[in-house]
Amino acid sequence: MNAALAIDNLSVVYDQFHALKDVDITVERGESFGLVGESGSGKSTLLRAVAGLAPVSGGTIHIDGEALRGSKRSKAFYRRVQMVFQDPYGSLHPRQTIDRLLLEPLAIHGIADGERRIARALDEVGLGNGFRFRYPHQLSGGQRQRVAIARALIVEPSILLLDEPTSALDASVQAEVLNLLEQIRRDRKLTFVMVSHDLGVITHMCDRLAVMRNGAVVERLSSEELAKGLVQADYTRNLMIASKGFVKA
Amino acid sequence: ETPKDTLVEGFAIDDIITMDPGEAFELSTAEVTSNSYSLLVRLDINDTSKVKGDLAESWSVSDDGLTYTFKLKSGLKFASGNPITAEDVAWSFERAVKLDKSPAFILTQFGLTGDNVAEKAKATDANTFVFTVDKPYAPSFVLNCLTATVASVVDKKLVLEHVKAVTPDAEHKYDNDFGNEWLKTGYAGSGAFKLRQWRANEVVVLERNDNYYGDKPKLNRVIYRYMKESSAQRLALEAGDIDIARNLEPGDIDAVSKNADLATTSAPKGTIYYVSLNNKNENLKKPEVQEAFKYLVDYDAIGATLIKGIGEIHQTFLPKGQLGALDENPYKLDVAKAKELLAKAGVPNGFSITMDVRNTQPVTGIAESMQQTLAQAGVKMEIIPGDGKQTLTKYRARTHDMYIGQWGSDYFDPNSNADTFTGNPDNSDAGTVKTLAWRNTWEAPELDKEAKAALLERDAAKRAAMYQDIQKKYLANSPFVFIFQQTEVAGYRKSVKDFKLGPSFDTNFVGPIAKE
Amino acid sequence: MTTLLTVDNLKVSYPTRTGVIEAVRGVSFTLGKERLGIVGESGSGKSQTGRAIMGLTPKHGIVTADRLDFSGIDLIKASAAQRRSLRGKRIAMILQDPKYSLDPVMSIGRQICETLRTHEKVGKAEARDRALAMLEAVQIRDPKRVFDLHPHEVSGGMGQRAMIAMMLIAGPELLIADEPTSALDVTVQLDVLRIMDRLVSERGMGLIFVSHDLRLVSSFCDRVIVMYAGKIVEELAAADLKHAQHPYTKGLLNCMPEIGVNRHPLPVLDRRPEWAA
Amino acid sequence: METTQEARPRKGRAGAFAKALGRFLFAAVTTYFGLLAVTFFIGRVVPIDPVLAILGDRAPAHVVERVRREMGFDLPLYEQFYIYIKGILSGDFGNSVLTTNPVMVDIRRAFPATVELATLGTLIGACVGVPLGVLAAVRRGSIADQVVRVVGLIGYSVPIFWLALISLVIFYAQLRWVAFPGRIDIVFEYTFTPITGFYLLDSAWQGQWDVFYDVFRHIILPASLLGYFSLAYISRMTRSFMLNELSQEYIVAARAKGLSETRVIWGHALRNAAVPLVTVIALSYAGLLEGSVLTETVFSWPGIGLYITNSLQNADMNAVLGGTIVIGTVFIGINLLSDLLYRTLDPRTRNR
Amino acid sequence: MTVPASPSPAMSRREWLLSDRPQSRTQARLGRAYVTWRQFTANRLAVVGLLVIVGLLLVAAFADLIATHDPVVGDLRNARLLPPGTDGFLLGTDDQGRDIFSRLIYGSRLTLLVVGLVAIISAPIGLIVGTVSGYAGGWVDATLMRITDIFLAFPKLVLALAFVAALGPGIQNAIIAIAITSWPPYARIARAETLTVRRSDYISAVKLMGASPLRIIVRHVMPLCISSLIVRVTLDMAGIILTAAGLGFLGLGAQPPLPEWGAMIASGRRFILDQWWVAAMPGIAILIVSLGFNLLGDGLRDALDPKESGQ
Ligand SMILES: Nc1ncnc2c1ncn2[C@@H]1O[C@H](COP(=O)(O)OP(=O)(O)OP(=O)(O)O)[C@@H](O)[C@H]1O
Ligand SMILES: Nc1ncnc2c1ncn2[C@@H]1O[C@H](COP(=O)(O)OP(=O)(O)OP(=O)(O)O)[C@@H](O)[C@H]1O
Ligand SMILES: [Mg+2]
Ligand SMILES: [Mg+2]
Ligand code: NI
Repeated sequence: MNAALAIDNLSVVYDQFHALKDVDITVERGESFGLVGESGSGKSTLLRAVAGLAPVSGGTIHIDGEALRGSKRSKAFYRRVQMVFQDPYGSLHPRQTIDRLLLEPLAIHGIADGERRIARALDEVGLGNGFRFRYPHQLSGGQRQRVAIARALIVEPSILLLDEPTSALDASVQAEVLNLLEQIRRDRKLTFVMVSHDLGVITHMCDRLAVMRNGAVVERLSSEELAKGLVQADYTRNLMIASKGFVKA
Repeated sequence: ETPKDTLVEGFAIDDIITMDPGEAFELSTAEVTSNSYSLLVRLDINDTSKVKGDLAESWSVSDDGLTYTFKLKSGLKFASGNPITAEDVAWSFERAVKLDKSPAFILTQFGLTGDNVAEKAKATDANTFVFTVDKPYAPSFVLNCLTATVASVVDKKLVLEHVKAVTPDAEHKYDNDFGNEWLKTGYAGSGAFKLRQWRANEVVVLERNDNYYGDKPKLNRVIYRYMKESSAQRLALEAGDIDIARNLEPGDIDAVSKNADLATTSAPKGTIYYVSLNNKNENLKKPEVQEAFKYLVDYDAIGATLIKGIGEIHQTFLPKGQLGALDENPYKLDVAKAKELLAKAGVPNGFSITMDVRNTQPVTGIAESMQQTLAQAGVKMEIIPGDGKQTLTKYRARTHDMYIGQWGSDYFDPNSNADTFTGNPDNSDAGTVKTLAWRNTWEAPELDKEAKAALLERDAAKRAAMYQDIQKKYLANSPFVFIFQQTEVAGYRKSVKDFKLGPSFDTNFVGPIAKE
Repeated sequence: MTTLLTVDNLKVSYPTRTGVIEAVRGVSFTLGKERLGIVGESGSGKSQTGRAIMGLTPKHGIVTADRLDFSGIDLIKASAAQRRSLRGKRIAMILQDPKYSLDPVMSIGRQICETLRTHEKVGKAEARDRALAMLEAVQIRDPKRVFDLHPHEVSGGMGQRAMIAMMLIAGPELLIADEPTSALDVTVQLDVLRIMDRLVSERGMGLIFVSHDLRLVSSFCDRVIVMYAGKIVEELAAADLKHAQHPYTKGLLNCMPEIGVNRHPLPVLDRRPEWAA
Repeated sequence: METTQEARPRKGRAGAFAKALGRFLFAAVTTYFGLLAVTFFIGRVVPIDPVLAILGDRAPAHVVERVRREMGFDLPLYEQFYIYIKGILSGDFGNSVLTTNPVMVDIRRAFPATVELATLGTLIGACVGVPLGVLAAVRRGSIADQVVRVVGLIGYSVPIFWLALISLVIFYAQLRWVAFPGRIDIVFEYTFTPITGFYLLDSAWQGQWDVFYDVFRHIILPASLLGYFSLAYISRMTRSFMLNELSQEYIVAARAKGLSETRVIWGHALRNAAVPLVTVIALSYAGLLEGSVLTETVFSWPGIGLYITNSLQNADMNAVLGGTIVIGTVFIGINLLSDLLYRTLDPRTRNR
Repeated sequence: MTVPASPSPAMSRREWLLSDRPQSRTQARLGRAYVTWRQFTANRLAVVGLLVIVGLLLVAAFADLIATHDPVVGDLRNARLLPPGTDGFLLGTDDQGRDIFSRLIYGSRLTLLVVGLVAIISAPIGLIVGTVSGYAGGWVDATLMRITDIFLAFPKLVLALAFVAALGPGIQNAIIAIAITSWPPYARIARAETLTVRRSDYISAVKLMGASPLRIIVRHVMPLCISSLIVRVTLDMAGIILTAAGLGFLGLGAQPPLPEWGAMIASGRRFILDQWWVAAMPGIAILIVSLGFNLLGDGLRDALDPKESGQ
C-alpha cells in the first residue's frame, strides 16, 4: 500500500456510545485531506483514533503501509505523525514556558542541538526568539496556535493531523494561521488531515474532503466538485447553504 | 441542685469492671459492694486493728487455731426478702472459690479448693457457719481477710435463679457460671443500699434497702456520677450539681476549703506510691544505685505541692493504720550523698534510664520532678507515659527500667503488702507468682522467710514487731523508693451531714449520711 | 424613524492593579426601530458596549457617556431600580451560549415565567399559558414537553430558542443580541436567525446584533458598525459593505476563505497603530 | 466553535444504574473489610494486655492464663481475625469488656448522643454559615467579607478542646448559663425514659418541658462549639461556591431579565451553589461526628467518640471495632446520601 | 501581532521581571515567581500569615537566645503556678515551676518538627498515589482508591488515636500516625486534578510526543498538582498542629517534659479555674500559629490557584 494514511472500517466506542461507525478514509502521500461535519459528528475522534488517543474497537489503520494495533503507538510513530489541537488555550501546558514545551519532544526523542532547532522552529512559525521564554498565558490565541504548530513540527513528522486549528481564532488571525500552514506544507511536503466545520476553510486548504455525520462518512468529494455544487448528499447541501450566510426572507 | 433525698457523688469510677463480689477487685467497686453487701465481720473503723461482727453475732477460734465458728444474728433478710442463713454464707464461700476469679486467693490461701470448700466452709445449722483453715494462722490475719469484699454474702436463692449453664471443660470443671454473668451488673445482697444500676464510665445508682437489719440509711438514693477530672468535680461541686467530690487534687482542695458553702474531709488510705527499679537493668541492680535513688527524690517539695492534702510522705511498705506499720522517713533530697553513692557504684557520671509513667496525676508530676532531681546527679531519665493498662502490661512483663506505681493492700492485713514486696518464689521470667518483687526481678529470701513467720504469730503485738523489723531492713536495702501514702480527700457541700471517709476503700459508708 | 436609543461618547473602563483597561473608548450611535450590527474582532469592546446599555457592567467597571438615552429615559441618571425595571421589560438581551446562560437547575418553563412575573402581575396559570405561547412562537414543536425540561436536556439550538422566548416574553422594544448564534452549528444558526428575524419585524423592535462575522452581520442587518480596540472605525449601511472605506473593514471582509474562490495566500490584516488612536 | 452535544442515548439507563449500585456495594464491602482488618490488627498490637483489662492488675497468674485461653488470645492473629469476622457475619459483635454489655447495646446508647450533638452542631453551622458565606461573596472585598473570613479562619485555627475548656469556664463556671457536662441532669435520669435516644426529641414528644430545658442547657454549649467549627467550613465553602456561580453567564442572563438582586442571589446563584454545598454540609456533618471525639471528652458527652476512646485505652477491642464499624457505616452512608441529594438537586445528574 | 518593544537601556529591575518577553529561562522563572509574589503580597492577611510563620521559624531557630529559663527544669518548691508577670516569668509558671514563656518558645521547635515531618511524609505519598491512580485508571486506580477510601472512612482522629495506641505514645509516633492519616485527602486531590488534566489537550500533546507514562506523570502531571497540593498542605498544617495538640491533649502525643503545646494545655487543664494562664497561653500559641498557616495557605491559594478562590 502506498497511501500515507489508510483507514478501514474504523470504529470507536466510548462506553456504549458509538462515536465512529465503520469509517473508511484513504489519504495519499503529500495530499491535504479535509473532514467537515457538525459538532459531535466524530471528526476529532477520528484524528484521535489515528493518534492513539481514542479507544479503537474495530477496523485497521495503516500509516505508510504499516499497520497500527489498538491504541498503542511506538515512539517512532510519533516522529512520523503529529497533531495540532482545536483549542489553543487548552493545548499548551499552562506552567511551562514555550522553550520548555518545545524542548520536551527533543528530550523524549533524544534529539541533539535543541537550541538551534527551537530557534528555527519558532522562526518558521513566525514567532521570533522574543517569545521563547514566555508562558502560554502571555500569548494571544493565534500565537499559541503557532506554538502548537511549532511543537508538532519540531520532530519533523510527515503527517500532520489538524483538528480545527483556527476555529477558536478571529477571522483575521485565521487567515494568518492558514497561510502559515499552507506554507509549511509546501516547504516540507507534508500530508495534512484537517478538520473544520467551515466549508470555506476546508475548500481553501484541501484537495479532497469527506463529510461526516453521526460518526459516519456521508459523502466524499473533491474541493472542485464542492465549489461547483456537485454534491450528492442533502446534508452536504445544507452545509453549503448555511455557509453562504443569512438570506433575508 | 440535687434532690433532697438523693446524694450525688462525683467519683472516678472508671476502674469498675464488674459488680460481682466474687469477681470484683477494684477500689471503686469495693466501696459500692461494702455499701450494698453484708459480711460476716467488718473492720472496726474506730480501731482498725480490730474487727467487729456484721452478720455474725459472735465467733470463736478453736485452740489449735484451725477452726472458726460464727453465729449469725437472727431474723436477717436479703434485699430480695429471702432470709439470710448460714447456708447462704457457705455457698458464697463455695461460689467465690469455685469461680476462682481474681480475689479468690484471699480465701484459697487458707487451703480452700473447689473440691474441699464444701467441707471447709459449711453451715452446721441455719445460724452457724464453720470455717476451717489449713494452718494455725494469726487470727487477726484470718479475720482481716474475711472483711474483704470477696467474702460478701450473696443471696443463694436469688442467684440460683440466674445461673447460666456452661459445659465443663479442662479449665472450668463446673456446669454453671454461679450466676457470674448476671451478677456482673446484677445484685443479690443485703447491705444498707441496693445496687440499682451500674453503667460503665457513667453512673452507679444505689437505692435504700428497706430490708436492711442495721441502721436504716437516711437517704433514698445515692448516685455515683463518673467524673474523672478534679477540676470538673470541683466545678460541679461549687455549682451544686454534685454533693460530694471524691477525686480532688491539691489546688482544688484549697479552693474548696476556702469556699463558705463547702468543706473537706480526709482519711489516710492503705495505698502506697513508690518508684521501683528493675533489677534486670545492670545499673539499677547495684545496691548503691538503689540507695542513691532514694536520696534523689525531693520529698519535701513534693509533699508541699504535688501531694499536698492528698498524701503524706511515707517511706515504708506498710501503710499507717495497718498492724505493724513503721513510721520512719529517713531519706531527704541529698544530691551530694547520691553522687557519692553513684561514684561508689562505678557510675560517677550517671547513666540513662527510662521510667514508665501512667498519665495521671500526681504520678506524672512526681515523675517529672524526679526527672529533674535525677538529672542533678547526672542520671538522665526519660519518661514513657502511657495509659494505666499500658504501663501495667509492660510492668507485668518486666520490660521496664523504672516504674512509678501505687499499691493498695488486697485486704486489710500487713501480710498483703509484706507478701507482695518480699515474696518471689520463682524469679525466672516464667514465674507465675507475679509479686511486685518478681516484677522488679528482685529476690529477698531472708525477708520473705521472716514475713512467712509473722503470718503464724498469734500474738498481735509480737507480730507487729516482726513486721517493723522487716520494714527497717527493707528501707536500707531494696529496689523500692517509697514516696507517699495516700490520703483520701473529699469535698462536700455543707448541706451534707455525717459524711466520713473510712480507713480503707471498703469502709466509705454512705448509710449514715443525711442532707438538709 | 423615531430614535429609540441614543449613545453618545460611551466609555467603559476597568481600573486594575496594573492600570486602567479601557474596554470601550467613546462609542456613539443612534438606533431606531431597525437592525444594527456591531462587528469587530475579539476584545474590540462589542459585548461591553451592549452590556453598558443594559446596565450590566460589573460593579468595578466605570461607565460614562455624554448621553445614554433610551426612549426619553436618561439611563446614566436612572436609579438602579429603574434600570432593573427596564431590563427584560423594555430592553432585552440574548447571550452567546445557551449552555452557560440558562440556569442549569431551573426548568426552562420556570425561567421564562420568571421574566414575565417579574414585570407583570400575572397568575401562575396565565404565566404558563403565555410562556407556552411564546415557546410556540420561537418554533418549538412540543412546548408542553420543553416547558418542563432542564437546559441540559435540550440541544443548543433549542436552548437558544428558549433563551429568545425568555427574553422576548415581556415584549421589549429593544433587543440586544450578543453573538446569539456563534455557539451553534452552522445549520442550526440559520434557523435561529430566521426566528429572530421574524420576531423582530413582527413586533417592531429595535435590534443590536453583535457578532464577529462580518458577512453574517451584513446579510442580517440594516446598518453595521465596525469596532476596533474600543472605538468605532466605520459605520455603514449593510448594502454598502462592498464600498467600505476603512482598511480594517476591508481586511475583515477579505481574509475569509470562500468556497470556490482561489486565493493563495489569503490576504491578511496589517494592523496599524493609528486605527486605535 | 463548540455546541451542545446531542443528548446521549437513554437506553441501558436501568442497567447502568444497577451496575453503579453493584459497584457501590462492592466498594462499601471492601472498604468495610479493610476497615475491620486495619482496626483489628491495630487492636491486637496495642501494647496492652487485653486480659489485664478484663481482670485488673491484681489477678493471680493462673486466672490470667485461664482467661487468656478462654478468650482465644493465644491463637495466631489471623485465626483470631477469622473468628471475629465469623462472629460479625452471624450478627455478633461480642461483649464489651469495659461495660460487660453487648457492644451493640452500648452503641445503641452512645450513638444517638453523638448524632444529636452533631446534628444540632451542623444545623447551627449551616443556618449561620450559609447566609454568612453568601453575604461575604456578594459583598466581596468589603468589611463584612473580611469579618466573615476572619471568623471562619479562627474557627479553623483554634484547638477545639481548648475553646471547649475556656467556654466551659466562662459559660458554666462563671456565668452559669449552661449546665454541667453530660447529657442530662442525673435526677431526670429516673423520671424520663428516652424512646429514640435523641433526648431533645424525646422530651419534647413526651411534653416534659423541664427535661427538654435541661437537655437543651446541656447540649447547647458543645453543639454551639461544633457549630462554630462547621460554620467556619461551611461559610468559607459557601463563599467560594457563590463567587463561582456569580461569575457565570446565567447570572448575567438573570439580571438581563430584570430580576432583583435578591432573586438573582438567592433564587439562582444559591440554588446552584446548593448543589455542591450539600456535599460540603454532609462532609462537615461527618467531620463533626469525628470531631466530637475531643469535644465529647471535654464535655463528658456519652457518645460514640468517647466510647471508642475509652475502649481503645482499655484494649476493649470488641467495643473499638464495633464503634469503628458504626462510624464507618455512617461515613459511607453519608457519602451515599450526599450523592443522592446531589443527584436530586442537580437536574444534570438526574435520571429521568 | 504585537509590535516588538524596543528594549530600553535602563530597564528597572521590576520591569525586567515583568517583561513580557523574557530573554532567558531564569528571567522567565523569576518573572513568574515575582508575579505570584505580588499577587500574594496584595493580600494583606496573607502577609500577616507569612510573618507569623517566619516569626515561628525565627523563634524556633533562636530559642536558646530568646528563652529566659530552662524549658524542662523548674523550681517545684518556690516557683510553682506563678501568675504572668511575676518576677521574670513573663507568662507565669506551670505546675512544675517551669517558665511557660520559655516552654512556649522551645515548643515552637516541636510544632515545626511535627508539621514539617508530616508534610514531608504525607504529601509525597498522596501525590504519588493520587497521580498514579488518576493517570493509570483501571484496576490500579480502583485498588489505590479503595485503600484511600478505607483510610478516609475512619474518623481521622480516631485512626490517629488507634495508631498511637498501637505504637505507643510519643512525638515520633504521633507524627507517624498523623502522617498515615493525612495522605488520603492529598491523594484524592491529586487524583481529581490528574483526572481533569489527563483529558486535557496538552497532556495529549505530550503523549503525542511519545513520552512514557512515567515521564508524563512526573514531569507534566505532578507539577500541575503540586501548587494545589502546596496550598492544601499549608492549609492542613493548621489541622496537623491541631491534631497533634489533640493527641497531646489526650496524653498520646509528646511526652513530658517536652514542651509540646497540646500537652501543655492538657496539663494546665487541671488548673484552668484558678491558674488559667497555664492552659490559656499554649492555646493562644496554637491559635496564632495555626491561624498563621491558614492565612498563608489562603494567600497561597489566591496566588497559585485562582480558580479555587472563586475568581
Ligand atoms: N472521551 C469521551 N468519552 C465519551 N464520549 C466522547 C468522548 N470524546 C468524544 N465523545 C463523544 O463522541 C462524539 C464525537 O465527538 P468528537 O469530539 O469526535 O466530535 P467533533 O466532530 O470533533 O465535534 P466538534 O466539532 O464539537 O469538535 C460526541 O458525541 C462526543 O460526545
Ligand atoms: N471585568 C472586566 N475587567 C477588566 N477588563 C474587562 C472586563 N470585561 C471585559 N474586559 C476587557 O474589555 C475588552 C472588551 O471586551 P468585550 O467582551 O467587549 O470584547 P468583545 O468585542 O465582545 O470580544 P469577543 O468577540 O471575544 O466577545 C477586552 O479587552 C476585555 O479584556
Ligand atoms: Mg472536535
Ligand atoms: Mg463578546
Ligand atoms: Ni466561527
